[in-house]
Amino acid sequence: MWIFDWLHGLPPIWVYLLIPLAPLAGSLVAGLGGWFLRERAHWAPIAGVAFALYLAIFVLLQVLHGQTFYGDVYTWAVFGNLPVHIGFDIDSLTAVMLVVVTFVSLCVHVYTIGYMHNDPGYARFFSYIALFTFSMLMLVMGNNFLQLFFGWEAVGLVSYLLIGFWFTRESANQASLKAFLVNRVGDFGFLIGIAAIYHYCGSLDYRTVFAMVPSLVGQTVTIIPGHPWSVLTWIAILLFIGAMGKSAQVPLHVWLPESMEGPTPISALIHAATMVTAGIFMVSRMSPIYEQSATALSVILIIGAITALFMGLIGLVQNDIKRIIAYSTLSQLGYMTAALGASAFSAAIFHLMTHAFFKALLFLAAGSVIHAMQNEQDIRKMGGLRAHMPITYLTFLVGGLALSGIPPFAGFFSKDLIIEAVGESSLTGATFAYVLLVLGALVTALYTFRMFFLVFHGKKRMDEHTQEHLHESPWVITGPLIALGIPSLLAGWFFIAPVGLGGFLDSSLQIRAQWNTIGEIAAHWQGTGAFLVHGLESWPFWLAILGIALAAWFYLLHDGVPAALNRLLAPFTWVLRKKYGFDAFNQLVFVRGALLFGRRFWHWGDEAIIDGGMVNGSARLVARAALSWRRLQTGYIYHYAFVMIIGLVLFMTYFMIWRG
Amino acid sequence: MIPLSHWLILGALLFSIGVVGIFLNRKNVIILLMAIEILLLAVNINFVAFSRYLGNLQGQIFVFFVLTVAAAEAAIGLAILVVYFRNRRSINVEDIDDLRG
Amino acid sequence: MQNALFHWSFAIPEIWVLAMACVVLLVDVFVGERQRDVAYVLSIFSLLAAMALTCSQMGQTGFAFFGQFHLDPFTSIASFLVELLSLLVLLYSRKYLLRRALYRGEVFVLLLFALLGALILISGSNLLVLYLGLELLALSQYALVAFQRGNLRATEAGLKYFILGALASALLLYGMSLLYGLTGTLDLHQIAIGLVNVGGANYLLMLAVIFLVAGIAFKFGAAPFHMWLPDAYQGAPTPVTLFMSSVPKIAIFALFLRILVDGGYGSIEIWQQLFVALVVVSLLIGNVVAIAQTNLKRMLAYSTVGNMGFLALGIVAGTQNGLASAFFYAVVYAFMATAAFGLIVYLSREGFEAEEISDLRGLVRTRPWAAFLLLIIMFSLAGVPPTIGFYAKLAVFQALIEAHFVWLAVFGVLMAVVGAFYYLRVLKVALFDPPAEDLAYGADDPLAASVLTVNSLALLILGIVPGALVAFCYHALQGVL
Amino acid sequence: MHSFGLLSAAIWAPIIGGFLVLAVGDRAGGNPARWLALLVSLLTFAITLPLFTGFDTHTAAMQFVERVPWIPVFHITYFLGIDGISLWFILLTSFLTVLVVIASWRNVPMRIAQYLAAFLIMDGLMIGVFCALDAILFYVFWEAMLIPMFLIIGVWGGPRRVYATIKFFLYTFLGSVLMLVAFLYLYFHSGDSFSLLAFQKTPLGANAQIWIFLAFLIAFAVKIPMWPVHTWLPDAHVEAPTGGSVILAAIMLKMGAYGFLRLSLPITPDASHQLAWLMIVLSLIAIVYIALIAIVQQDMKKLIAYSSIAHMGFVTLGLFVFTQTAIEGAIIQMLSHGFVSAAMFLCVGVLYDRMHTRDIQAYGGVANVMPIFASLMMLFAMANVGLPGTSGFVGEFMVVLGTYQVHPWPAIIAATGLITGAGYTLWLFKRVIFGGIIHAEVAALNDLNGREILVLGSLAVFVLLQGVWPAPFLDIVHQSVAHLLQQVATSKVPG
Repeated sequence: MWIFDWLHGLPPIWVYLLIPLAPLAGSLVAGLGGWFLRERAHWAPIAGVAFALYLAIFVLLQVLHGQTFYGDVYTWAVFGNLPVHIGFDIDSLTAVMLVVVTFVSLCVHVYTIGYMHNDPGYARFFSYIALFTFSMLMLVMGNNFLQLFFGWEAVGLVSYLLIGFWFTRESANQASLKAFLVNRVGDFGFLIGIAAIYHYCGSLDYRTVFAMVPSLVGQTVTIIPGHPWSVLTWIAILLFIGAMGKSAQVPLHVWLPESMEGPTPISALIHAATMVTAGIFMVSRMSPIYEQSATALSVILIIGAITALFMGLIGLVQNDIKRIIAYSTLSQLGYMTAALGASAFSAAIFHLMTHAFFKALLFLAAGSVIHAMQNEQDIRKMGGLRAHMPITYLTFLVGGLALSGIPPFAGFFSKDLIIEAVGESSLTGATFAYVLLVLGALVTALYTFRMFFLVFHGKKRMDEHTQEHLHESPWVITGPLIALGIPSLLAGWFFIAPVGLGGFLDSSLQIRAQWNTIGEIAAHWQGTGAFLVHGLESWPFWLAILGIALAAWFYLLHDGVPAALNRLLAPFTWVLRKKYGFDAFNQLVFVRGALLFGRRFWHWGDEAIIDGGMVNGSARLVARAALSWRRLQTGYIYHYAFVMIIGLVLFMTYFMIWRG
Repeated sequence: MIPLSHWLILGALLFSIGVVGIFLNRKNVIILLMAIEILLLAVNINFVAFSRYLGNLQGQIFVFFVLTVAAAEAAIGLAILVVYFRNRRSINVEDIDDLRG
Repeated sequence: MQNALFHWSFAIPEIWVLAMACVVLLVDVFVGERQRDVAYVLSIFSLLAAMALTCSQMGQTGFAFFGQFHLDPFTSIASFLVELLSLLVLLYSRKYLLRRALYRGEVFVLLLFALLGALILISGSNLLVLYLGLELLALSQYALVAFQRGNLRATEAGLKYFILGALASALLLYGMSLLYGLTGTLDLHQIAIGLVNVGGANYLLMLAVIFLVAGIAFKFGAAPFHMWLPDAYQGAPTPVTLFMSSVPKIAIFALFLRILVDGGYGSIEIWQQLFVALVVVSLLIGNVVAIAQTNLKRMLAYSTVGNMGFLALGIVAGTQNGLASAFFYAVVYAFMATAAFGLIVYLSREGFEAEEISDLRGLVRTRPWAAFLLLIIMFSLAGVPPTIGFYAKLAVFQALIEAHFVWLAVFGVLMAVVGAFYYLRVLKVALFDPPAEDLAYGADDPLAASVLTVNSLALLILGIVPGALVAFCYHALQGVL
Repeated sequence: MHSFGLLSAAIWAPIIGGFLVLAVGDRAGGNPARWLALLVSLLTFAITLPLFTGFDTHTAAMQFVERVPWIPVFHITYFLGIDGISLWFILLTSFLTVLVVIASWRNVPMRIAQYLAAFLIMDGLMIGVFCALDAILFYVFWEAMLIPMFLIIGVWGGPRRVYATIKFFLYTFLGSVLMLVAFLYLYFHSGDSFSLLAFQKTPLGANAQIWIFLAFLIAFAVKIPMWPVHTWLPDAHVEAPTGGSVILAAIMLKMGAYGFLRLSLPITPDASHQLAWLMIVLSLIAIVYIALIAIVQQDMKKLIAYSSIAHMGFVTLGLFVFTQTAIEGAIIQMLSHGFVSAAMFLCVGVLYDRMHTRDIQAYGGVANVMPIFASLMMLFAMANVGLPGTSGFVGEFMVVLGTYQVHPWPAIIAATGLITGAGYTLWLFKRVIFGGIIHAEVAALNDLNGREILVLGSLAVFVLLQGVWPAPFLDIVHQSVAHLLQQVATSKVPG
């Protein structure tokens, strides 16, 4: 294509380098020059990200033409004799991620112009999100674990900064801290996993490590004496702990709902579309390792399925629009994770992609609503917004349908593929997971449309003042909505064959024949249309329809039903409102526990025993000795002489005894 | 002839008396000075006895010097005692405890 | 012994000091109250000349007065040092004595006599000579301590020092008598020969050594024979304390060296064990009890006890290196003590002795330079590098470990840490506490100030380049065994 | 054996300069002293730069060696030289002294000349520690360093400065005297030589090694400090003036670990192996126990002080697993901690200068009025947390990786430091920097001035540089560490 012509002249490595560096440059300009640029701070980051998108598309096209890349940029360090590089691994998986990340990021950037208008931290915000784009790109482009970990933690940092963006709010600070710490718990596992890889493979480089994997099959490691575990299972689970933190899988999911304290564009970009999918990306990238461990896959499958259903259930009782979408994100991440467990990596990536579009869309649309509602986020105080915000309404509907898995929207294809793949899986726990995922389809539709109807339909429940100011958002907000609405509608249709069913991603993945679920499905593949028809015959579709219908019945037709249900199912909803007690448990055990132990160690260990007992105690002992021995010096000559004579006599006695 | 050991025992006894005199006496500093004299005399007995039994005059010469020194010592001791008495108006050993601790 | 000659030229410094002491005494009688400076200058001159004379003897060796007098490198070096230290005492104390009406000829005479005693101790090679030197030194010191006649504390200190000192002399003398009885001679070299026949396990020898060690320990001030020391140090006028803490330490080391090494090395097994006991008790008592003191002089007195413990560590080692290190320690300690008491002398004025630790409050504000010097002195006493005090400790520990007394070395260094605490406390008062309004130090005394400066800076500079001093002191003990 | 004198110059220039500053005194409001001190520190830094440029990375031998007799009677020589392990610390020392001089420009309430002189003298002494190759010379520098620090804390410190400084002095003094005994013992087994290189070649029986190792351990453990001899550090830091905290945390703590590298490991390799379990356990206690204590601190400096101890736990852990990755990681961690802890203490100093309190509760919402400061401090906080891309990450990463190779469990326990470290650092940050302004005093704060930006900014550059490209930092140490590992692997028990 002509617009890429000049790029062909550049060495490929330059092109790859420019992709992350362009947003970084934008971030630096906005960050360092923010005091000067103020309202103009958005230009540099947007230009940077747009340029990155442009290059990403170029790279994608190149990859489509079979031009992949695997190489180093510079030697980061040499550990002993082992060089560790910063480098790129450009293949189909990376290319897909590049485009998704830069595209969503660009939409969010543009959207932010409108959304954050007049915020005093305008430049800072742009700096952060461009920095985030850089980090995420580094994460997906890396060809080694070091770089992966760098990106991994860097996105965590930016996430932390952005959740706490409005740093004067106590809740935002609390949430950001929590997000960072929970992620750190995941990173802890991840780091140990990397250490194990370094130990067993002697390298941090993807290819070298993957090449070593076959030789590790059958090796065991004994962490707890008497329980030898397979090395690969051990590594795979450790790495997955990292993914659990980043991709918010039970029980490390607790940070994601609270991350909604951040500005909405962030929720869209980081906590829905990109960062939280890093775990999914990572596991797909590590498919050569995961495929060698049935145990790890089972664990992933079960955790994913649990997250998918049970987090969705919480979404039913939430009233904050962003929180509902957040719980839906958790649930959808659960789907992706379950897909990973079923070895349907391509389905996971496919869902990741469609989810990125429609979830970003939903968040941005929700942001648009919140904006119009003067920062009100409680859906019980909304209603009937359809008339005032047509574009937001329509795009939200598209997103909602996609999320609920209604054909032919994007979500349908990807989600159905996952459910099918899990159904095909023969791993331990696959049946259980399958049931949960199917039920999840009902729950998804129910909470999505509960929210949808309460926000856009029915009576207007907001106060007069807000009502007067209701208006559609400016183009910088609606533009991205439309831009994201299109792929939410069409991406499934177009991409299921190449992305979802493998083909394109095959070169990046390694799947063992015995649990090649996607292969099974692909074998029966008769085209997109047939898949659609097939979908119409399956459980999830009808459950989704049932969910929408129930939502309509509850929230449009019979207002009293939800309240009655609430009373009927009081214990059940109480559990949901308490979010299964995870937060309370963490607060009680980890936070209180750490503070308690900290104080005990400090006051008892350091102050009482070490300082009081050993240090000052010995000083006191010496001082006491000084004071009492001092009294021997009575001042009387006869005592002095007596002491001398005693000394003399002792000498003599000693020698008497010594001699015999 | 009286054996050497007897002389030595005598010297030792005298020496002990001198020592005991120093730390048992709690009344008068003058007695301390006397005790010191006894100590030196005890040593002199030792010297003389050794000198006699070894057939060597050096010990006896030493004794002369000790006697001389003892005299000087007594002079200085008494001088100090006098100035102390002027200050304290007492030569009671139990009163000499201004410096202690 | 072939030296039937008098070889009186070997004793020229001693003779000179004796003569000059008499001259000063006479001159002082004839000049009036106003011309005290004459006696002072004359004393200083005699000391300088004595130093020059001693220097001129460096390198000569031999015996004089029928073997009763010994000239060797140790003699010259130690003599030179005690003369130098005496000179320092004089230089420090002029203003002090003037302000207290103590600026009198007798003081100088007594000082010169004490020095003479020390010189005789250093050179003597015969029990009788050593005894006379010791008594000359001791008697002069008794008089000096009690010299401030109107001062109750000074006279009390004199009295205590006198009585206990006499007791100690008697103990020493008793030991000498036994040694004489065992070997039939007073000459140390013949005693050494005689002891070969006696053997180390002889009862009387043991008794003799115990008494000798007790006497020497008393003079050193090693616990448990130290009881006189805090009282005497505190009560005596500070210049006298200054003298007592420096010159006799070297002289008594010489006494030890002559009697127990030159004469009694055959009994090393006995005195080594005695010194182990002395070391342990001295280090404990000296370093611990010093912590409880509020009077600076008294604290330094206990510090002396502790330092004598460190010095005795070298003696315990008993080797060539050990003795050399002990001598080195004695020298270094003498100069540190001179500086420490010199500082007190410098700060005092009439009616204010600057001898309580609290008197130094905020010294750094009122007398910053003095505070800086105090810093050097205290760290040197504590044995913290880069001051010379560290090398002194290093030397004794090195010798000790060479002699396989590792446990004693460990004990020693731990006591050094305890000791560091009270030096730091002095520094804390002087450097960290705010000054008190009611404190006024003595008017400026350029002489004492400059001497103090040179003395203290030497502690630091010799710490940075200690090679020469170490070599000097080790040379003195070359071939002593 | 060339006697170029560069190392001597680096040692003596600041010491002499310090005395000159002392001589200049506080006249003219202290300005001549300030400029002179700055000049001297810059000169020292300039002197140390050729060490880096002229350093040969292909050899583990000592470079820039100087050797002249010093106390011939004791066979003590003035013996200097550096290898890859010491080079960075010398540069770090001279660099940080420049920063400390600049950072102390206006905020020392009294006796500025003496204050700066103390730092300059300490600068020389610390450099001396890192290049001394004679045991006694090493000890002299090691101890002499305590004197200026004693004064800095005692004279310019906070309300409990006297307790803190005496505790500091005695604790460290107690630790080091036993090292002296060990030196003397070694002297007699190495053929009457105090050369550290000779010590390293001296065969030693297994028991003797254990005792020597323990003696060294006490000295170095106190300095690092390791649990349970760490309690002097929080007190010393809290009471020390900012510059004192910076030097204390950034350099003095490193000396303990440097001692392990230079002395314990090569001189007593068998004992090191035998007692490695002890060291690992103590390190892990530091990482876990101390981190928990750090969380509950109310005093900013105390919190950072405890965090230093926890970070040094990584260092000692790395040293005693005997893998090249871990040891290099430990060295890098030390270097990084030099930058980061210095920066953190300077940040606290910035706040303290303005508010005169270190109580966390007195702050809150500082970001509202000091955005530049908040950004820089965020960077340093993240480095303290060990975020990749900052220097703090590299060392911890390498230590965990290197430890896992031999002992998985300790690596796992150490990695919890990732979580707790983030906990205390970010909670501190949240309470101080974030939030709304509650206290009126905070509202009146001024953002950083140019001088402070210069100081913190230059540290930020190093923090980032070392995080993004640690290779040059590691290249210097490879040969020396490989050589060290070889020494550690060779038993010295005779027969």
